[in-house]
Amino acid sequence: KDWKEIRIAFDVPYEPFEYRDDEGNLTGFEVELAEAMCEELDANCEFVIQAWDGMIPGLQARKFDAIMSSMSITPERAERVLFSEPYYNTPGGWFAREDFDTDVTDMDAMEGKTVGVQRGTTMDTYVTENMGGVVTIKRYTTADDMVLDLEGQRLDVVFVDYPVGEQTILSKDGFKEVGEPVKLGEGVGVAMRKRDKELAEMVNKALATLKEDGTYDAIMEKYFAYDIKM
Amino acid sequence: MIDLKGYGPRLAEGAVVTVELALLSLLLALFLGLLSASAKLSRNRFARGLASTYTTVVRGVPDLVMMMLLYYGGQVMVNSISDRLYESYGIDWFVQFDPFVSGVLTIGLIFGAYMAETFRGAFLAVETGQIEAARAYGFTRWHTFRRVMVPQMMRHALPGIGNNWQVLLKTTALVSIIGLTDMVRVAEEAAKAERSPFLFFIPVAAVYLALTAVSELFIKWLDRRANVGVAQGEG
Amino acid sequence: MPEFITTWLDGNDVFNTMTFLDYWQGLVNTVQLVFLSLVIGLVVAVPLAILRNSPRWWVNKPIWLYTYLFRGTPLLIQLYIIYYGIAQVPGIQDTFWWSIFREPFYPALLAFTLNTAAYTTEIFRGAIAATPQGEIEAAKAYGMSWFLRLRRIVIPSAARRAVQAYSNEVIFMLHASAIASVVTIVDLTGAARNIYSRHYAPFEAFIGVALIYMALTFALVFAFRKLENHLLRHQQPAGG
Amino acid sequence: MADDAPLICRDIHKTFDQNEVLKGISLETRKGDVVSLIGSSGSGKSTFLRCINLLETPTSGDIIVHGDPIRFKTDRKGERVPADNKQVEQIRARLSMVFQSFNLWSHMTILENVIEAPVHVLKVPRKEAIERAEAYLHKVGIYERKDYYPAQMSGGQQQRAAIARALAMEPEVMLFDEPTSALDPELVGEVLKVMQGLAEEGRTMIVVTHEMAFARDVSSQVLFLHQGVIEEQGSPEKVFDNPDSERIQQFLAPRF
Amino acid sequence: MADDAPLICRDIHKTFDQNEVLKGISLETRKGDVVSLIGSSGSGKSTFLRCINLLETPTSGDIIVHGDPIRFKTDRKGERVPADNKQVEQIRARLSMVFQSFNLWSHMTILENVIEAPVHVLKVPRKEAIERAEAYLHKVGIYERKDYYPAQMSGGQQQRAAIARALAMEPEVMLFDEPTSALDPELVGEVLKVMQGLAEEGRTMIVVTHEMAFARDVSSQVLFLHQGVIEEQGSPEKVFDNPDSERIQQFLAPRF
Ligand SMILES: Nc1ncnc2c1ncn2[C@@H]1O[C@H](COP(=O)(O)OP(=O)(O)OP(=O)(O)O)[C@@H](O)[C@H]1O
Ligand SMILES: Nc1ncnc2c1ncn2[C@@H]1O[C@H](COP(=O)(O)OP(=O)(O)OP(=O)(O)O)[C@@H](O)[C@H]1O
Ligand SMILES: [Mg+2]
Ligand SMILES: [Mg+2]
Repeated sequence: KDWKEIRIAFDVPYEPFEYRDDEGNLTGFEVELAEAMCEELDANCEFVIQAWDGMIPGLQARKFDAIMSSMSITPERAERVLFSEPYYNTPGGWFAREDFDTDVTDMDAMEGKTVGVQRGTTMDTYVTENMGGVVTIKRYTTADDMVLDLEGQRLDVVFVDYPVGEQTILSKDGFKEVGEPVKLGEGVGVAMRKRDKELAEMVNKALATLKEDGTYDAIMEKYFAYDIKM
Repeated sequence: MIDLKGYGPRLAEGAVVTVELALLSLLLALFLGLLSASAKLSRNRFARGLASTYTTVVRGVPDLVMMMLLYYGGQVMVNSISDRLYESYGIDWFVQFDPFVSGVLTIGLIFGAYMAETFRGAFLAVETGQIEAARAYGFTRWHTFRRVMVPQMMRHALPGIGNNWQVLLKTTALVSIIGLTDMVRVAEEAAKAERSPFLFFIPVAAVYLALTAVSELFIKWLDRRANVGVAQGEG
Repeated sequence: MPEFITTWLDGNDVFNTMTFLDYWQGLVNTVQLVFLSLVIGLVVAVPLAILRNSPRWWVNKPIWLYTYLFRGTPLLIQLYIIYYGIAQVPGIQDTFWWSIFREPFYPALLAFTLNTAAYTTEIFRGAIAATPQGEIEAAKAYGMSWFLRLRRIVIPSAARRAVQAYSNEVIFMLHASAIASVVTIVDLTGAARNIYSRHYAPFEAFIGVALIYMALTFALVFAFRKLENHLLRHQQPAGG
Repeated sequence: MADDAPLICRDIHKTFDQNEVLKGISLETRKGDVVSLIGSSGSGKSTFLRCINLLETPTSGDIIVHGDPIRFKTDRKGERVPADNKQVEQIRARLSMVFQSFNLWSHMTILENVIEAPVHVLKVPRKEAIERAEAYLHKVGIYERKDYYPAQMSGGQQQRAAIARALAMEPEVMLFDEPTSALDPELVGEVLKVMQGLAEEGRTMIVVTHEMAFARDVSSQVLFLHQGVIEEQGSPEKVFDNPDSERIQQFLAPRF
Repeated sequence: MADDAPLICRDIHKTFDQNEVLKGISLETRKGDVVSLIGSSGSGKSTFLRCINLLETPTSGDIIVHGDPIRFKTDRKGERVPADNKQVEQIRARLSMVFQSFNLWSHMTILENVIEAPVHVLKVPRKEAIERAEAYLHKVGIYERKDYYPAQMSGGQQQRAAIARALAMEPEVMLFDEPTSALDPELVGEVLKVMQGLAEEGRTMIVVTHEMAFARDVSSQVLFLHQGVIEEQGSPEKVFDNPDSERIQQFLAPRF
């Protein structure tokens, strides 16, 4: 295979990484980065919308060739799929209702609190490993459900991808950021099938070029006020 | 009016996918259900065993897993066969599973197993005298089935069929994992994008309720026909 | 646990002791939730089914509406509305009720029970309506009251016609309980989802859980076969 | 006097749809009466029995059981219905019925069928009810079949089970709808003897029958129904030997 | 000779569970024979009829219809079953049956009940079948009820519908299971006359009956069954006037 045709899958919407604009066109940080990458590779790219549950099975069944849908790199996952070099990393942020006044780093004070995370994210891993047994952890499929429970007082605090928290929580009244954002994990990479090593090499090379020639920065600045580059 | 923030047309498209999927799967499920209910009640041990295995195994596997297994698992298998063919013999053969067809087949297959149980119960509720009379007059099996067993069984089966249909209708939402965009998937996307988790489920629920209303009317009509000549039960 | 199993589990990167424990906890939650909702649902459904056949519109129409709404909308929406809806009730957080509904288990139990009761009502309504007229007349002729007739003749007779359709409902509920994971209950599917997102091993994670569901279903099918043989013994040697 | 009458029917009419099946039937009984109801197929005999215990509501007419007239009302649909369900239940518990099509409860064994109403309606202690039931099953000759289900029994055995079920109620008034239709001559004789015995005990009976010998020898009153009308009514002697109507002469003419 | 026999049964046995209901019944008929099957309730008469058209499979014994022996095989469970379903269907189309409990198809009107088998089994054109059906419904006197459903008919009317349904097949062999049990004496006479007419046309009939007059006057052969065994068999004269067995004398003694 010469990889002149590449199918890339996204699960929308995950603002600001991939979503539809007002005209219904696919856009977002990862989408634009993918477009730039394809141009760099001189490949004809097809973007596929795929629900999260079918993402990995779809990759393995060759319904598409790569996933650029904010998949964080972890050692366990790396045994199943081939990750490119990371292309971004966002910190995790702590958010809570305005009346919350506990120090999230103080394990004694956090004892018995309920923390919400999104299932399978690096934030999930972090809380599980560092706070398991101290706090009650609740895992959610979508960030919106988590925010509803934060509002409804079933959660004391949530630990979530910083940009997501900014968008979904801080945009509402009555919430605040607590504690410092935490840099986590190895970042987000393009996921590909284990056997497609050539593709991974091409992708890595292209990403490296984009990061160097300023294209990456230009796209990043469109969506973020802070640095997520890796 | 509820403001659908421009998602109206896409929701409508999704609803069409939902309805098409549901109706086609229903047809398949009814067919498979009748077939395997008859097999389960037949004297033929092989047919009985086959049908029992089908209904037990298929009802045992969660829908989500069944969907993944048949569509993605099937595709992985076909891929590895076609790879082997290509590497060993240079034959370029490849089949791409169509998500819509796979969806219909999977849901039809799953609900065929439930229909089978419903039909079997209904057949058992038919008075044996009615069937004996048919046999005594030299009806073939098929004729007995079509002219006596099915009409008599229908009134016992309808409530169960109605339930299965309701569940089937909602199971179509599963097809988003194989890449189809049904109305629930559109609503989920819209809910996430617009951050209003409830708003977009109102039209979805309305469509489901409308479909339910139509099918209730249809089932009521069938029920009236199925109860012809029967004095009704406890008031 | 025997040592060789532990070693095997540790050598395997998906099925290890930890995921095993996850699945176990999930199994416990699923079984509890499904069992309780089915039992309560059945207890609620039988009287509703009887009243649903009532000729008085102000008795049967409200029940029709209930079954219409709960069969007509997805269980997921019902669960959402109950789980999040309760939390939106102003001031609920300060009442006793909050200590119950704060936990996801009880809202889920409520939603599941209401849902299965609606479907079960429909099954029993049909089975009751199909009771042989002559047998009801005999019961009337012997002076049985409405309630006695129901208890001794109509319901036992209807149960015999409903058992196959009801076995479907039980299995539906078992599978439908998978959505409990969206409200943070770690049921079997929730456990599988956690494992899937940790390892990206969809087939292993979900097939592991499918095997457990299958074992549960087999047990149910077996139990229903026994029940059916018991209930239908009055027509057994009569066949031909 | 009339207060003592176990059962009085006055001018019973019954219409199905447009079709008038009973056109004014009246009947007065005394304690120990055996009323035979004869008439051709479709003349309304079963319908009349079913009206007596209100399985069908008469379109018009009165039914008085032991001086207690059944109260009717008109429901919203304009149909006549019994006014008081409690009253109907009480009255039914004092009447028992053998159906033309038996109507045994198919999910119960024969013994369970027979003890069901005594135990649950009359509140007879279970043990006593079983003893009584077994005695009656003996009497009709199907004691050995007591643990069979109805579907496993021959026609005549089912009919006898239905008779035993009615007898076990030991009611004041018994309604029999062709109770010996499925029986051979030998059993017919035996069953009719059992019924004769009951009459002698003072129970009142209304029997739809095609056994003219029984009607003639045992009954105290014979009603000949024809197309919903009583064509002939009176003592057996009168009806059989001295009938007014031509129709009944034709009906009674021997054929085989 | 035997090839001409419409129906031969040889040593039929039938066991339900442990219970041997038929203990070796043999029967040979000629064209135009009327065989009356008499015997007390539960003696196995219905079971024997049901064995003839294979609604029950005999545990052992042969059935030969028009020289064509029905083939049996043993299935995996060790039960005896007919070997060839096609053969069974063909044979059944040449036998027709009136059931003791009628078994009219409840979802069809009376007329539909009567034309169903002629149209779909014998492939008689629909129009012709309807004409024929109406003639038979006239004959049994329920023509006016032809568009009723079975549940709306009286017991005797249902029985007559079942008889019309059997007659409309115009079969070579007819099996009647107490065809007049629900009828009054007048109708009994009429129906039996219709049957007598059929016999004269050369049709063979096997009739379970409690009408001793019919058995004596019309049949060419009488079988007295007792507890699954033929106690007495032969011409009516022999069975009724000169019986060997004591049992039948007791059975025939008049009682009412
Ligand atoms: N399906 C069955 N299972 C068990 N026993 C049965 C079954 N069918 C019939 N029997 C038994 O077989 C015996 C003969 O029954 P059958 O119906 O042949 O009697 P019959 O001679 O027709 O009597 P009747 O005149 O009362 O109709 C009865 O004792 C009955 O209990
Ligand atoms: N539910 C019904 N709907 C319409 N017509 C009915 C209904 N029940 C009975 N009939 C009609 O009423 C008439 C009388 O029926 P009924 O059963 O009382 O007759 P019967 O005297 O008992 O006859 P048999 O001796 O044949 O049992 C019949 O012509 C029948 O068709
Ligand atoms: Mg009658
Ligand atoms: Mg019989």
